[in-house]
Amino acid sequence: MKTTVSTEVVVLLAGLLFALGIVGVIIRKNIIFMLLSVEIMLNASGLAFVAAGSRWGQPDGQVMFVFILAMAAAEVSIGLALILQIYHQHKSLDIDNLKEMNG
Amino acid sequence: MEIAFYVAGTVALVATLMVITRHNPVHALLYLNVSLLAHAMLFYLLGASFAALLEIIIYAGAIMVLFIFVVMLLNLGKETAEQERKWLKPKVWMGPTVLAAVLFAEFLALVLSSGQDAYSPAVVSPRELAVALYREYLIGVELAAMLLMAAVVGAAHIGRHKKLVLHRFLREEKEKEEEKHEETVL
Amino acid sequence: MMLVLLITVLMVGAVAAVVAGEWNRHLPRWIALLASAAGLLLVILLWAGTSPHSVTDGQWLMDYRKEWIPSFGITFHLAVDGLSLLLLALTFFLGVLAVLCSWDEVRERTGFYYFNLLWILAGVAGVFMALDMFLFYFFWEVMLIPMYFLIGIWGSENRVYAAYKFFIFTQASGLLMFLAILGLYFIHGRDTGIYTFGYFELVETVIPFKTAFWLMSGFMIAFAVKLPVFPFHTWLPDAHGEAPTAGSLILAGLLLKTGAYGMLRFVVPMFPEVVTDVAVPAMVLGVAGIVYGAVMAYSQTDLKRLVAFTSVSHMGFVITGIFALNELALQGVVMQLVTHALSTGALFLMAGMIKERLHTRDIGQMGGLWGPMPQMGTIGLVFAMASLGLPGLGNFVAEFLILLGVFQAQPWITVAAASGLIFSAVYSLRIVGKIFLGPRKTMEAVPDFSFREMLIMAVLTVSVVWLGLFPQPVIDTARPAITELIRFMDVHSNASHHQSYVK
Amino acid sequence: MSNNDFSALMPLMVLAGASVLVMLLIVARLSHRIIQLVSLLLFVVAFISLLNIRGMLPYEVGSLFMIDSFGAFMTGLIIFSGLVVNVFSYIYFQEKEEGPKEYYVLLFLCTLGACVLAQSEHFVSVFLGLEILTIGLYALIAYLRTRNHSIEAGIKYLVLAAFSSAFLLFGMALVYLQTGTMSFAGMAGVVAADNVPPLLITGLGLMLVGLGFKLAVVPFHMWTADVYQGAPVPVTTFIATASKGGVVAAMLRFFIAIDGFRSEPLQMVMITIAIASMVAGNLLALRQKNIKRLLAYSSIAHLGYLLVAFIPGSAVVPQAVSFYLLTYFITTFAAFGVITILSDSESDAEDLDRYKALFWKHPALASILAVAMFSLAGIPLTAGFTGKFYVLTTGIGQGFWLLAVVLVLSSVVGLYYYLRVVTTLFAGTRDLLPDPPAKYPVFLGISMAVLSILTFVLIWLGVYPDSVIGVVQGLQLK
Amino acid sequence: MDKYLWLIPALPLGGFLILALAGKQLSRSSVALVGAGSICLSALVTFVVGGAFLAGLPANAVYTQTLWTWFEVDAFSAKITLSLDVLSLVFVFVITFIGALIHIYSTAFMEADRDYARFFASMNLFVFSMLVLVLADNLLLMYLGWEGVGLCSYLLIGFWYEQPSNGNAARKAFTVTRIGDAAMAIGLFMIFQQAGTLVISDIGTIADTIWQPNSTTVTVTALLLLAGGLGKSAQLPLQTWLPDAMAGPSPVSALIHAATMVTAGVYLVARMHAIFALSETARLVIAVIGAATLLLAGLTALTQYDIKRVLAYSTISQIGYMFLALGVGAWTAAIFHFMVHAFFKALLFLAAGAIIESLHHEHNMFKMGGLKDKMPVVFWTFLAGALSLAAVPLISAGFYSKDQILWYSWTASGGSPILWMVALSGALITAAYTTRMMILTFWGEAHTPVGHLPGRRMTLPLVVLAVFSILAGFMELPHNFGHFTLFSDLLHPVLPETAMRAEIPSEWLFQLLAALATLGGVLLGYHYYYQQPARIESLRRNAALASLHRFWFSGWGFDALYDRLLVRPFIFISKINKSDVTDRLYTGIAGATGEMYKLLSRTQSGSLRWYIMGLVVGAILILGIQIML
Repeated sequence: MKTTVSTEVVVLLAGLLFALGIVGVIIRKNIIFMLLSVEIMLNASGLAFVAAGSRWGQPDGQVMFVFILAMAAAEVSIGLALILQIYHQHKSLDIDNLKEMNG
Repeated sequence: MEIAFYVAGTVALVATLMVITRHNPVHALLYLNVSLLAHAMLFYLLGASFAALLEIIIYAGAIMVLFIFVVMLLNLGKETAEQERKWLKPKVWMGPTVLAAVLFAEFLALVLSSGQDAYSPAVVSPRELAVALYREYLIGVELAAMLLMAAVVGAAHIGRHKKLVLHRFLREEKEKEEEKHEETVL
Repeated sequence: MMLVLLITVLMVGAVAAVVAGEWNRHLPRWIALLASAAGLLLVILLWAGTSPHSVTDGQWLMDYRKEWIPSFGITFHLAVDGLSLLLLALTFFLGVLAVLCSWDEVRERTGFYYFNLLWILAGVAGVFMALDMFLFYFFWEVMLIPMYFLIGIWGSENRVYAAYKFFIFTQASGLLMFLAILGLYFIHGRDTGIYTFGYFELVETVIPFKTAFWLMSGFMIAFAVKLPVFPFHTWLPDAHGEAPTAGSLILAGLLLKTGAYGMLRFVVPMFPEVVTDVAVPAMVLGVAGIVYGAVMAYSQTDLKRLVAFTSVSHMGFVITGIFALNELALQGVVMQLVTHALSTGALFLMAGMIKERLHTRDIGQMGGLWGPMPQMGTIGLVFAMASLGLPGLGNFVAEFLILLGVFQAQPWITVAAASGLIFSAVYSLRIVGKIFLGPRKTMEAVPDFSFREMLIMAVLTVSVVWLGLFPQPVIDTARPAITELIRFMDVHSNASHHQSYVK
Repeated sequence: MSNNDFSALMPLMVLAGASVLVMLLIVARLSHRIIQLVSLLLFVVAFISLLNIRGMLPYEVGSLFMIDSFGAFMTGLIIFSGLVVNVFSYIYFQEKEEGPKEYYVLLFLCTLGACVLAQSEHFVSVFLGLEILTIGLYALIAYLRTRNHSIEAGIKYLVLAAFSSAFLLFGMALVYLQTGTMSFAGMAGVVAADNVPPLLITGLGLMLVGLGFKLAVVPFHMWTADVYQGAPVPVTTFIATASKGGVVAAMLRFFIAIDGFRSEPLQMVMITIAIASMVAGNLLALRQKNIKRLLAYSSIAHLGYLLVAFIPGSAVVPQAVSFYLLTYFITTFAAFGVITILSDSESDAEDLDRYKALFWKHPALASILAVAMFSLAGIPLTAGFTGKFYVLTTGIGQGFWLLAVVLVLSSVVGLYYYLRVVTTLFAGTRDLLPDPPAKYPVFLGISMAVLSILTFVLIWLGVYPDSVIGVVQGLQLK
Repeated sequence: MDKYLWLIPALPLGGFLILALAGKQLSRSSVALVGAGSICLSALVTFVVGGAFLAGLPANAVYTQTLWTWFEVDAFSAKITLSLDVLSLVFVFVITFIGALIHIYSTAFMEADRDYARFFASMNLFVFSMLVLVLADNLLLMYLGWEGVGLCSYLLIGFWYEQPSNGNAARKAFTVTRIGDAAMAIGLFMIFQQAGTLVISDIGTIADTIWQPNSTTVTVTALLLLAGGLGKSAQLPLQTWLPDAMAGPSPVSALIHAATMVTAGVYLVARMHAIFALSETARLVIAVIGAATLLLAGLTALTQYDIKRVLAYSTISQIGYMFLALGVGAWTAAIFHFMVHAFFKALLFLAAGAIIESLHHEHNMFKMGGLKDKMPVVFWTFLAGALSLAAVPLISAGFYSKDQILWYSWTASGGSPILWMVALSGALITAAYTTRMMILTFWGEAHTPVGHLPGRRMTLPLVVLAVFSILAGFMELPHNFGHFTLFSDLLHPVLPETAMRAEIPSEWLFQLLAALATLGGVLLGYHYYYQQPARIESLRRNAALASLHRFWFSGWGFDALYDRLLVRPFIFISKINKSDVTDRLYTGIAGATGEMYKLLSRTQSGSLRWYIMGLVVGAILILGIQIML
């Protein structure tokens, strides 16, 4: 099962996914979607790491991916906790409601 | 097998595109799951089978479930979809998309100018990974534990429901609302 | 050690004042008086101990040096030559007067007030003695904050604006000077391998002309703002106008002098070639200041602003004189520094005293005050005359020497500067005319000088007359410093001339 | 792992262990007071354990950590920050929150993360340190979860931090893809070649986005004010100091390892960022009425100043950076300490108008705040001046005149708002702020004592900085 | 006796100090005693020292006395040194002697005034300054006196300070003379630069060696000095202040604005004759200015109502004669006229003061009249002064002094027929307005009742001065007319002989014409104001003549001209720029910063989306920079 992959293609794929994530974070109104989009970006980075690891034949890329995974989980847990609080207080998850502090 | 790679890549892209364009959170989550599965396929093709496994189990399994759980808990269905539908007009997404496209274009320019070769991904077995994790990156693993602990403590504190301490201005309103509620009930 | 004592006596007094102010409202003023008087005594002792005639070789009378931040080549280096000595004497003299004139004027937060007052004096004294560039800058800034408080807390209506303006102007320019100091430090360090902020080392630095120009600009901006040179003067009327009496006295009498001192001590010897090159533009600015300040002074209706603008005009003479770069003019500059402090200080004191009585600074509401206050009228006249440069009073000697010296360098500039003589008459007489002459505007009872006020003014009057008739001691004291400066200039401009010839 | 490894990692282990210990104490239902004091003690222990390893520097632990004198200094600084924040926390949280205890766990974890950052020399440890810090901060910022501002700040920080972390990770991945190693030492060998491949440059650029966010430099600064305002004051203090210190240390180590100073594009980017930060930070604070936001904007400018010391890449950079951070930390502690003490259970003392006439009511607190403001403004006699002096000498020493001039001019703008604060302290006679709570005399006493010591150090560093400069000059990066 | 020289100025100074410091505590009589006594003593010392000086006229003809070194810098040295030679002696004599008389007069004249002590303090200070001016051995000390007298003039013009117009007049006097002083100061700088000294005698000795005759430098130097003189002596174009200066008390007008201070310009030019001798242009300028001034002021005097203004313009006019004399090189003639003029003009002012006081401060001559019989002493003494002013031939001192000037204005080397013509018509005008003044004041109907008559302390000085006004002329008689040259002989060690032109017309003819001019003027005045007063009215109805009258009356419109040209623009500029236009620059910077703050703070919208956008833009910028480099 020998695959030949062009580094550029992998990197560009990851980059494209990353860019989609960015778009998602910016355009969405609901905080949950924003978190989802951030997950997409993290995943794209993970893809890049795995690709890099496989490029050099090292486990380090995957190690990093594992840590990314841990971090994503941690972040999502706190993020969702926050979302619960926000929903509790604002009865909405519209990020545009959260503009009280400015100037 | 390159074809598998491209197919998986395309699936991941399309699914991701769907994620960021769906109005209904549940739909989006499902598409994200598809995307994650495609990622797992990519990982596997890149020789990282263990990562592919983790992607499915933890990401698609655990984390996404967490999301769905919250979505269900808060009953975010139609209302959210309606809100997003109203919101997601070209006027709104055009700007950010262009921005992201510019960023990607720059990225493209930089990557293409670097002239990388194609390579055959080396398979890194779970064993190798485990050795690396528990030898070289042992402290890292411990730190990851601290990271998770921070998340747990934090989420526990933030997510904990206490009686809501309202600002004194809001308190009156709330009382009024409650009165109203009682009236309707009665 | 005596030099350190000069500063520490003020600082200790300052802290004592603020502490004492916690439990007695009147104690701080006695402490302040004591501290400044002690300082004055020390300076007099110093002066008496080192008669200028005893110094034939070298200009330095006293020197104190101690490591401060050796990692950067910073030393705590104080030294005094005739020039510094004169200005130090002035500092403590005006310091005593400033305490005296605040005696009854300041009733609130006396402890903190006298703390600031003494702290300013300490900073000013430090500036006049520091011979390490870092230390100099340090003291340069030390005097700002208390002055800021003095204006901002005890000033009149528009005090906050004035305090900001004062602070930001001086600090902004000071920072540019600091950049220049650093530039000098590195150029010297790179040339010689010795990184030091020491004055004597840095003065010998050979700097490429273009760099020297920029570095000099950095120094000049700081000093020009402080002096102030037209068009950097606009902070001054506000600060002087809003400050409490003692603040105006110190601003006009001392803080402005630090600018001139800086030019004499640093700009001229460090950048002799550039100074020679920009002499004419600088003098033109000076003349512009003379004329502009005078015209502005004429148009003011606020007495303190008016006097403030006369300072602009007088300081125009100073910068013109400095850039004439000959002994006559430089001696005149030194003289002007001393006499302007006395005459303008006295005018500010008078403005304060009038304000205490009439509760206004608007000269439109004054008039005919000679009747009820002949003593103040007389004294006011004396200082108005001093301000217009009447012979027999100190300012005349100063302005005459400056103009005489400038004439040797640039006759046409002198001609323009001499117009200042006319304008100064115009505004000085306006002061006298509006305040003391004419019909009375207010019927409030205005008591003449109290004993304390009379004492302050008498001391100032005697000083200004003394300087007008017997200025020689001052001139002799400053002479070694001035001649050394001239000699240094000559050596360097010859050298540079020679250099360019070789090229 | 050898014994030496253990003792070298002792500070980190103490911090990690402390968090667990505190958790156990919480389980044992001990009072807030005891937990606070214990954690204070634990911070002291961590600090002492750090002093203990002085003799063995520099020391490498695995490929993840390099404990050299610079790293140790920064670790010390961060632990000290944690300690100071800890001291200020008791009254603040006792007044506001029913469950103040988990706070200490998170504080230890954040401190740990920052310390890891300061000592890391590997992408993995950088990443993990950063994330421990960040995740802890999410919770800390939103700790007063019933307050709208707190929650808002928390979610903003969370989304943005995760977003920027993604950039950082992507950048790291590209660097790794190009170099084949994730340890700085390994990279140093690979990158030394003169031509820097574009992929590496891209990776570094993307990493800069992530790091720039953490440092809150322009244009990644926009979260700063909101988070500073929304977070509890002690947490704000921590964000302003320890979290930035750790990132700066890691960044400096990385840059020195790969000699990123020599790369023209990077330098250009950094210069642009520095200038933009100095200018925008100072301008944004100009008329700000909320003192927490004001300090946030001021921190943007100060990070800009710091970059002036960072960019030249000369041998003195570590010294200058550490000295500047030291002065900045102490100043920030003093400023936020006063704000903390003056905050009450209803709200933080953030409205500048409420500070009117503070000087006449609480001369000590007002003086400390005034000194802190002067220090931030860089006025002589305060640490801020010496710090700025160090920065300027570093910049000018390498001929970065543009940066120096911008620094000077923008700090003139800065003067205005620092003075505005000081003026407010002295203005008027009304007193709008409540007395500092007298309910907790012991803790108030400790807080005041710490504040006084900090102020003393602040002035001492301004007047006689040589001893500290001596220490700083001994700092080295391996 | 020379060691007592310092006493001459010191005594008035002492008087000033006593009065200034303790004036309030002293009684009126002791104030008078100190004030007048110090000047009388000073006059006495002058007689003694001057007598000794004249008796044993030393070879170098100078007494000098150095008191102390004022200041020395580099090559410059100024000493407080007094020096007495014949020229200064003449001035010292006039100052102290006339000064003493005027002080005695003032003790009575100012008796009722509240500020008695202040008056005498200022007067004493004035005498001191004036003495310093004339005794100074170097130009800087002279400048001290020069400015000092200006100050005293200011103080005394504005003596009655509550009247705003008095203050304005004082200010005007000071400011206008200051213009001249500034120029003079520049002159001093030039002299120092070229000669390296400001000691007058040294300059005199080396003038020939350092300056080429008629070179530009020497001309410029001379003209700058002259400018100072013009200001002090109220000559064109700086004459406008003197008529207004009449706001001061009459003794002040007599002493300062007639006898002494205003002639300082004459003294200066005479003193610095070494420089002026080297520049023909400068001398021509002096002569022309003198001639123009005498004519202009004379015509103005002809139209004034206020008796003191008439006298003021007449003073300007007479000093014009002195300048004319200086300009043509008749140095001694100028000084002679100065002395004579001092006597009769002081007399006229004091007498006018006595009249004004008697008539309850009535200044308008048209409201006087008929005083001939009511105030005989004043009338006779005034007549003596008027004769001298009009230069009535043979019997008045004024004739002798003015005749000399008329003669030299043609015959001296610098003279010319035109100058002579002007001077001659001036003589006619002088006689005319003097007659007019006499007639309006003393003859005709009385328009205002006479109050109390002047007492002995006032009349005595009048009589003494009247005697001198008549007799002083006999010190110097024309060449064809006894050729008695006591005065010029005395002065010749100091001032050079008048150089004459080659061909000199007969002197008799000139004297005859001068006498005729005087008589013609007297007749004119007599005709229009005594015989046919109605014809004046008819003349005045002529529109052209009326506007001419207005023009002359306003002093040839100089005040209005200066007002438009200098004063109003100055005030206009200062008023529009009251808030300092340069400050706009800084407030502009501050404002711009504020605007930038507003702009930037709008980016802090609080919207998370926006913040993320910022992050992305930052990433784009970073990558963009990297692509570009």
